[in-house]
Amino acid sequence: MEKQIDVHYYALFRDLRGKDRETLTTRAATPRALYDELGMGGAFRLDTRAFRVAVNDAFASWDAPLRHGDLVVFIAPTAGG
Amino acid sequence: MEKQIDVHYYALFRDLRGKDRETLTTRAATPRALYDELGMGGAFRLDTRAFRVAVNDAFASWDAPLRHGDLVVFIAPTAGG
Amino acid sequence: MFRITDEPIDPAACRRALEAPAAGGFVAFEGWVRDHNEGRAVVALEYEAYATLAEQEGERILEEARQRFEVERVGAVHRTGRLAVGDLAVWVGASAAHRDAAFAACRYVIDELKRRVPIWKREHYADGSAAWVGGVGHEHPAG
Amino acid sequence: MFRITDEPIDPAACRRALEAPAAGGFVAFEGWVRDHNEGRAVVALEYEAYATLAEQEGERILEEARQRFEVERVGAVHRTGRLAVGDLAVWVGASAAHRDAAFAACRYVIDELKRRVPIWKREHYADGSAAWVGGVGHEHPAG
Repeated sequence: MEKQIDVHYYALFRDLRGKDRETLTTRAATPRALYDELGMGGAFRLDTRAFRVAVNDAFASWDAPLRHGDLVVFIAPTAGG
Repeated sequence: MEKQIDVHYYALFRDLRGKDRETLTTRAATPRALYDELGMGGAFRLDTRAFRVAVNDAFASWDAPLRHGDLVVFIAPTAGG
Repeated sequence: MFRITDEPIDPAACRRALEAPAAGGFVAFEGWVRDHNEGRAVVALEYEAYATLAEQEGERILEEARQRFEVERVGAVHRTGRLAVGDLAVWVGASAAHRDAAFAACRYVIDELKRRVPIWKREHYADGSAAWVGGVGHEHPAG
Repeated sequence: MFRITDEPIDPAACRRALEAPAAGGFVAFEGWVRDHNEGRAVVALEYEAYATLAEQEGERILEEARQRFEVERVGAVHRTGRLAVGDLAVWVGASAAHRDAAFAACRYVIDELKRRVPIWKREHYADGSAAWVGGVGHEHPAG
């Protein structure tokens, strides 16, 4: 089913995507499907051991169901400190 | 041989001896002998695993030879920090 | 308390917040911007945080430290934005009755923070180039 | 540098002395006077040092830390005299390229300092009594 998903980009993903945020109209059922749909798989094929994803400001499974209006953030390996 | 030894007292030993320092005329050949001679063995029998001794501002053996004019300091278990 | 800030961190103020009459030991870790990394000269670092989630995850880590170790107080602050060599990027502190717990809690918080909290850094090199630090880099895609 | 002082310790000044462009991690330990020990309420501590030997032995410990760990700088200051609850009795710090070395060096210095440096403390209790802390006590002779 088609729905709207907000995606916010940080750091590496912002550079790759060339923007901070966007609202996508998509049929992707999960963050994994959304990631693939964005076509970032070329340079950054999804590595679920290294990358994480947040849905609505909480860590989520790559296979969690996406709902209309969700906010998704892809999280590259962190390097705080 | 009789000689003069300066002894400085800190902390527990100052309390036991009732003074900061004194110059003793003694025949004690080593810090161990001097310690025994001072008669502190009653309350504080020498425990060479716990107590240390310094001669002329450096840690020394309890059996090092004492010379005229040496400065001796008995060191109770420390508790800095 | 865990805080993300784009203002300079004041370590003296952070430390005061952890004082407690029952605390006999206090350990602080500070991450400073250093002038090199993996053999390259670094002139600046740029930190970016997904602030909402970073603060939540940071608070979770502090709460874990309180549960695991006999501490009085723990706290951490992470800076964002562009920092020069020598600048303070992160401050972590723990106070406890005894030093074992203070050391262990401080170490736990900085290790988990680096591993789990969504903060990224880009290194700016002396030759003018820059790269995000982590498992993958913009200049050398893992793809 | 290792220092014995009867003036209040300034942790900010101690920290500044360990700054180095190659340092990415800094760890500090502080010993604070706490309000209890072994179940007794403590109102003050009195520290006394055999200063000449304490400074020598302290310097020796710092030098050992520099040899054993990949540190940039290490330093320590110990206060003497009468201190109230919450006062800073000892400060130890280490800066290093990486945090492992900074943690290890800081821990090494405080552990060795407590074990080897000729400094003693007397606890003053809420009931007006006092005792030297250590293997033996004035009030309960080991003899």
